[in-house]
Amino acid sequence: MLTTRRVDAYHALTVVAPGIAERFRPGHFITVAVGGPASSTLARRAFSVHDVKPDYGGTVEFVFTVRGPGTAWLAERKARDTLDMVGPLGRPFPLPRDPVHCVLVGAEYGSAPLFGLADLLQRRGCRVDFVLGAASADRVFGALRARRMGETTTLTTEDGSLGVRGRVTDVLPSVIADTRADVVYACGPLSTLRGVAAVAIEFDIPIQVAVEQTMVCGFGVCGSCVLPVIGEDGVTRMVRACVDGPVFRGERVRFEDIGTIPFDALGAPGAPGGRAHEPGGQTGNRHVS
Amino acid sequence: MLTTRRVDAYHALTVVAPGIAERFRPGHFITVAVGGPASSTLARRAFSVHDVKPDYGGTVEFVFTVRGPGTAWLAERKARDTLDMVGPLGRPFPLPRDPVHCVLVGAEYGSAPLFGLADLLQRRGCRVDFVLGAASADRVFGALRARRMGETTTLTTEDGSLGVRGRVTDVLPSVIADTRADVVYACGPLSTLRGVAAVAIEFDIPIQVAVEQTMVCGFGVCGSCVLPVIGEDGVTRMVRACVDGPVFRGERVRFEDIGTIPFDALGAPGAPGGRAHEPGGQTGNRHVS
Amino acid sequence: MSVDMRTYLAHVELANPITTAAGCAGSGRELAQFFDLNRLGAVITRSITLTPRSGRPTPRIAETPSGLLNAVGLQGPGIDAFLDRELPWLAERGVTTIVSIAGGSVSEYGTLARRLASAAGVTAVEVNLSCPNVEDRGRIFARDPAAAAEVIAAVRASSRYDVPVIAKLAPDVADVVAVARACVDGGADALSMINTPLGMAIDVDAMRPALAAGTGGLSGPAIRPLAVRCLWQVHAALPGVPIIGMGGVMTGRDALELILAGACVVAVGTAIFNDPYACLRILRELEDLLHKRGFERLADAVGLAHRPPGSGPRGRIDLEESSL
Amino acid sequence: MSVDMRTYLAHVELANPITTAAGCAGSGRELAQFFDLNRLGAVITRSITLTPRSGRPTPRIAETPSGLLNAVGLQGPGIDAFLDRELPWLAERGVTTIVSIAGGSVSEYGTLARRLASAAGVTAVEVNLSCPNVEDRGRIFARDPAAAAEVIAAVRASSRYDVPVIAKLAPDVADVVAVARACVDGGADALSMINTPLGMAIDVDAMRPALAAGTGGLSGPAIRPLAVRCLWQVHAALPGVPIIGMGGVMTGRDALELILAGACVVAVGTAIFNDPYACLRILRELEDLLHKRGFERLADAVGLAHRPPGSGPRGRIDLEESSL
Ligand SMILES: Cc1cc2nc3c(=O)[nH]c(=O)nc-3n(C[C@H](O)[C@H](O)[C@H](O)COP(=O)(O)OP(=O)(O)OC[C@H]3O[C@@H](n4cnc5c(N)ncnc54)[C@H](O)[C@@H]3O)c2cc1C
Ligand SMILES: Cc1cc2nc3c(=O)[nH]c(=O)nc-3n(C[C@H](O)[C@H](O)[C@H](O)COP(=O)(O)OP(=O)(O)OC[C@H]3O[C@@H](n4cnc5c(N)ncnc54)[C@H](O)[C@@H]3O)c2cc1C
Ligand SMILES: Cc1cc2nc3c(=O)[nH]c(=O)nc-3n(C[C@H](O)[C@H](O)[C@H](O)COP(=O)(O)O)c2cc1C
Ligand SMILES: Cc1cc2nc3c(=O)[nH]c(=O)nc-3n(C[C@H](O)[C@H](O)[C@H](O)COP(=O)(O)O)c2cc1C
Ligand code: FES
Ligand code: FES
Repeated sequence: MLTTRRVDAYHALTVVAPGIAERFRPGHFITVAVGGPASSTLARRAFSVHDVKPDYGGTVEFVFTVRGPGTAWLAERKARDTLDMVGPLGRPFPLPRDPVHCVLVGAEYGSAPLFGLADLLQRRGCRVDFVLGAASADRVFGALRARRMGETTTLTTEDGSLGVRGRVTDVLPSVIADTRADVVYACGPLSTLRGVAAVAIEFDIPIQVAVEQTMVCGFGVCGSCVLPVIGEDGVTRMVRACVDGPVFRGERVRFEDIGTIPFDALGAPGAPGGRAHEPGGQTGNRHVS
Repeated sequence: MLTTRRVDAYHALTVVAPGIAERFRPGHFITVAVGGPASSTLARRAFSVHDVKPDYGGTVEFVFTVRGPGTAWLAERKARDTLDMVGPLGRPFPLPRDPVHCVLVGAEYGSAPLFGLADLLQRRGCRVDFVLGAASADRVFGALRARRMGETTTLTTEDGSLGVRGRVTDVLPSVIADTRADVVYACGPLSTLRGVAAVAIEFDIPIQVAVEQTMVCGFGVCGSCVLPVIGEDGVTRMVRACVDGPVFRGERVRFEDIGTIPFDALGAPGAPGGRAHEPGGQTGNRHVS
Repeated sequence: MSVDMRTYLAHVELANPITTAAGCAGSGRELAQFFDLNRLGAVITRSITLTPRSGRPTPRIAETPSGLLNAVGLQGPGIDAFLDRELPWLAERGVTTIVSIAGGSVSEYGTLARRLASAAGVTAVEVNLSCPNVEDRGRIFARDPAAAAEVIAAVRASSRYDVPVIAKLAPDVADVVAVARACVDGGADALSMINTPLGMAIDVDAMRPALAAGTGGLSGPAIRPLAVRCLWQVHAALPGVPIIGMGGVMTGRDALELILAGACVVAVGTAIFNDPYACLRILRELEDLLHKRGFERLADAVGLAHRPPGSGPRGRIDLEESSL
Repeated sequence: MSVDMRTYLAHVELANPITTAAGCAGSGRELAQFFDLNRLGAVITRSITLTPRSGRPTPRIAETPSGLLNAVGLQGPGIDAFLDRELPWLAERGVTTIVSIAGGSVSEYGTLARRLASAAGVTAVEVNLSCPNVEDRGRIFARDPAAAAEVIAAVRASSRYDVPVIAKLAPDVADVVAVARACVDGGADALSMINTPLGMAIDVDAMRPALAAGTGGLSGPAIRPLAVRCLWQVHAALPGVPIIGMGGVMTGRDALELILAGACVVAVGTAIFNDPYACLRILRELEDLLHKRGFERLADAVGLAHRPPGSGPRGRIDLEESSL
């Protein structure tokens, strides 16, 4: 590990990881093991890649906020400690073929992966505008960088301590209208993404969301990170955010059904192609439902 | 935590702990919790106190060798880390009323608690001679200090890399004879203590041993550290090394029966006062014995 | 504002819900060096047997991931010495004492209960059912609903009417609710769960079992999910029966987890080995967590996680800041 | 000098004893990004069901001390899609594949076995018995010796004679040996243990169960002592029956622990989530440990901890330097 720094409410760790840096594309994430050798925490923790740099053969930076034991442990790491990191993981943001107008929406640390994306988009001649928001000023991540990179940057805070008082979804319609946006990219909590997708759908423009759904493995084998997504064929499937995402077309994600198995999902209990009787759970926990 | 240092094969940690330093007497031990907040290791680790100093209100130093996950974790601690330490624990070495001749025997890190003892004995006018041994030169702890403090110091190593080739028990008879020792104090692995006790018994002089029996709590509640010891009344009891020891009169410890329940121990299966039938184990593990 | 931490085991009021777990606090004196035992809701003694017991050979305890395996084997002084020396020491200090008992046959349990019935200072009797029944080829009472019920009935019959009888259950059964129900039908006033499930570790250097006894009981945070599940199932089936919950409680959060699942008393075992002040720390943390969640009374949190989905939480829910 | 790591499941030879555990390696492709699956003794698939299954709602996995609770609910493509797409993919690459199956009734298990009997590339069938029997009020097959035996007999009858049938057992029963014996009597060629015991966690902030399904299966190092105990008991009772051991294996030492207890194959589950290379690392560590102990063949270590006390160890014993 190379450096650790604080950015307002966030911690940022930079790690020498040439293999990851080399293959990185914006939207990728990495996972880290936390707690050290005798750790009692087994789930890996997922973080968006904020930045990669060519120094030392390739470095990767991620940004996080302390939430529970894993991030608390990470926050205590010091330069020169080693970190068990796997990546790059997931499907990156798809890029438009043409030089279109793009609005990039980031809520809380959700803005972290947007700057690499902005860079790529601009190199393809796209116009980039930012909308960044958070609960309070210290939790708006990357405002300065957005101001430097974006054609315009609109900031929102719920307490009004920076920019417009409110949420990103409050200002998004006018930003889309003003910038004549062709496409929206968004990253942040599910509730925010749901609102952002609704706005884009109303404007009838494509919306790409990078979702954050609790992950354990990050590479498709544990089954923890599923959410209902409508496929090309119109069929809803419980797909894995880690390998089928984290980036999805916003209108395909059934945000309102996250945390449930929609009755019309493929293989849902009682669904066509599913089973008529309550299916045998691996550990048979019928008595609690 | 104040300082960490390496001494040959050993690590030494000095911790600011006025409450422990104040009440310390030679033979006491301390326990530390290992692995940090999300640790998967629950048992405390016991270490003899090597030294206490008045600096910073009172510091405690202990010396250890890396054996498993707990000591590996301790070896990585850095100055200014904090340590969860409980002590002083156990019964210290009893001191002779009169200014007698004492031989202090230490094997491996077992010599660590002997220097504080030597100091006290000398202040009471006792003559102190050291016998220190280990497998190899780098594992003989405190040879220099012994040479400074002791009337004589005899060193042994099994590979002959320092002092006499052999074990402490090989040289002890001649040291006892030469120094006209009145009493022996010993600390080290059980196998060594057993041999030392046998020598002292042959010379018919008192022998105090500080035993090391696997501990989990260190203060008498878990029951892990018992060994068969003969009481004043001649009855063998399974007593706890942590609160009834770790210092015992060597001739009272039934070394050869450690790891068993002697049939004549109080409450032994089938013993007088015990039960005729195989007694109900807490978890009823009869099928494996 | 402070939280009303009182709780009830049948008709017996405890000042707070934190107790020591059976076999994890020595005779009481060892812990009393660190703090006043009166600050606990109660002390549960080690399981007292008819005659003195030397316990099992060493090694008796092995460390496992987030757990301990123990085969201490109920080392203890026997009921005579207990009534002579240990119980009076606790009684003199006014410590609320729940006496755990263990036997090898129904009649042994009955005898122990009778001896306790004439002693002063027994607040309740906890019946350790994780013992082999010598009259049934060593089958563990707790694994057999009928045998467990028979033991409880014998203890109930031999105990004073005002002394609650608590049946202590083990998780390694196919249906813990069936055993719980049998015990309640047999006369148990309360239940205690979980005792340690049977486990084993092998020392890969010696290539032998790590414990001299081979197998041992698994305790500590590793088994907390088993404890929560047993509490949940039994509280759902028998909502009126008070339960002492235990199994891997290291912090106030862990204690709250057991309470939300249905425990009205929480016993602390293995955590004491790691931290002699664990019980007091857990009590303080628990009170603090309840307070932060807007509870005025501990009793309101008992079993709260069972409320139907969709119904609002009782306390405040904006816990983001306190969720560390 | 290298160690002969070959092992046998009934008459089937595996190149080495490390496999993935059922449900912990996706369809195989996910892991194949990290290494060649042919380097494993075998891959055990997720439990295949008759029809596609969407699994349980999220949250499906919760972290517990040294463990995970999961209620994934056998999400999978169903037997048709499995035979169409997943099995051929493994077969083309020559991966030794053990197919796990799960059903809700005896006849469903039989049907699944029949479908597999006509497919290419099935080395063995593992029968996941931790499913509720819809014909017996949802009682788990693995908790009922007779029902488990019935399932195994149905699968054995529908499978090719040269394909071993492996019964996968759960630890949360009163007597695992009784279930094991019933399965062997029912025709099981081998046993697999342990599946996850039922556990639960409560989110103390939301004051609700942490899993959407309420309860879930506990896996990871927390349950290793239960796995070792089950292996030990069953290997002692049925020494001739090959056993796939699993439950909390994170390192080569853990794998060796299960082997010394009686496993001849070791499956790795939860560890994969934490380390995609876990299986290969564990294999390397295991071979190294065996080598250091003087073993020339893995087979000599299987069940070795059962040798009577006092008999000398087979390998070298001076391990002080390597015991870290
Ligand atoms: C694709 C992806 C990208 C992410 N990027 C970032 C980022 O750039 N910066 C950042 O601060 N956080 C990010 N997160 C969230 C981050 O993974 C969690 O904050 C972190 O795992 C919490 O771990 P903990 O031990 O501190 O907290 P705990 O709450 O104790 O975590 C316990 C368990 O829950 C999981 N978990 C809890 N909350 C979440 C959540 N909201 N999302 C996913 N898993 C969760 C953890 O992985 C772990 O398994 C991202 C999550 C995903 C899935
Ligand atoms: C009274 C006393 C004084 C001690 N003084 C010292 C000292 O001054 N310096 C020193 O290096 N060591 C000392 N030890 C031994 C020290 O406690 C162990 O080396 C240490 O606990 C090993 O922990 P680990 O996690 O590194 O190894 P592991 O072997 O993985 O330990 C696992 C478990 O076994 C216990 N354990 C293992 N071996 C021993 C042992 N020989 N004695 C006691 N417990 C054991 C540990 O406490 C723990 O519960 C002393 C032990 C006792 C009882
Ligand atoms: C060393 C030790 C000794 C125990 N002795 C007893 C006992 O005498 N009687 C009993 O009912 N339970 C006994 N138990 C079980 C505990 O009371 C408790 O049920 C179990 O350990 C789970 O709680 P914990 O995880 O907090 O330790 C013992 C546990 C341990 C670790
Ligand atoms: C997420 C997850 C899914 C699982 N799915 C299955 C399954 O489909 N069939 C099965 O028999 N066991 C399943 N298991 C149980 C494992 O195969 C294994 O028996 C158990 O997890 C213990 O091993 P471990 O501690 O190495 O994970 C699953 C376990 C986990 C954690
Ligand atoms: S995080 Fe494991 S499958 Fe997605
Ligand atoms: S170490 Fe716990 S009783 Fe001695």
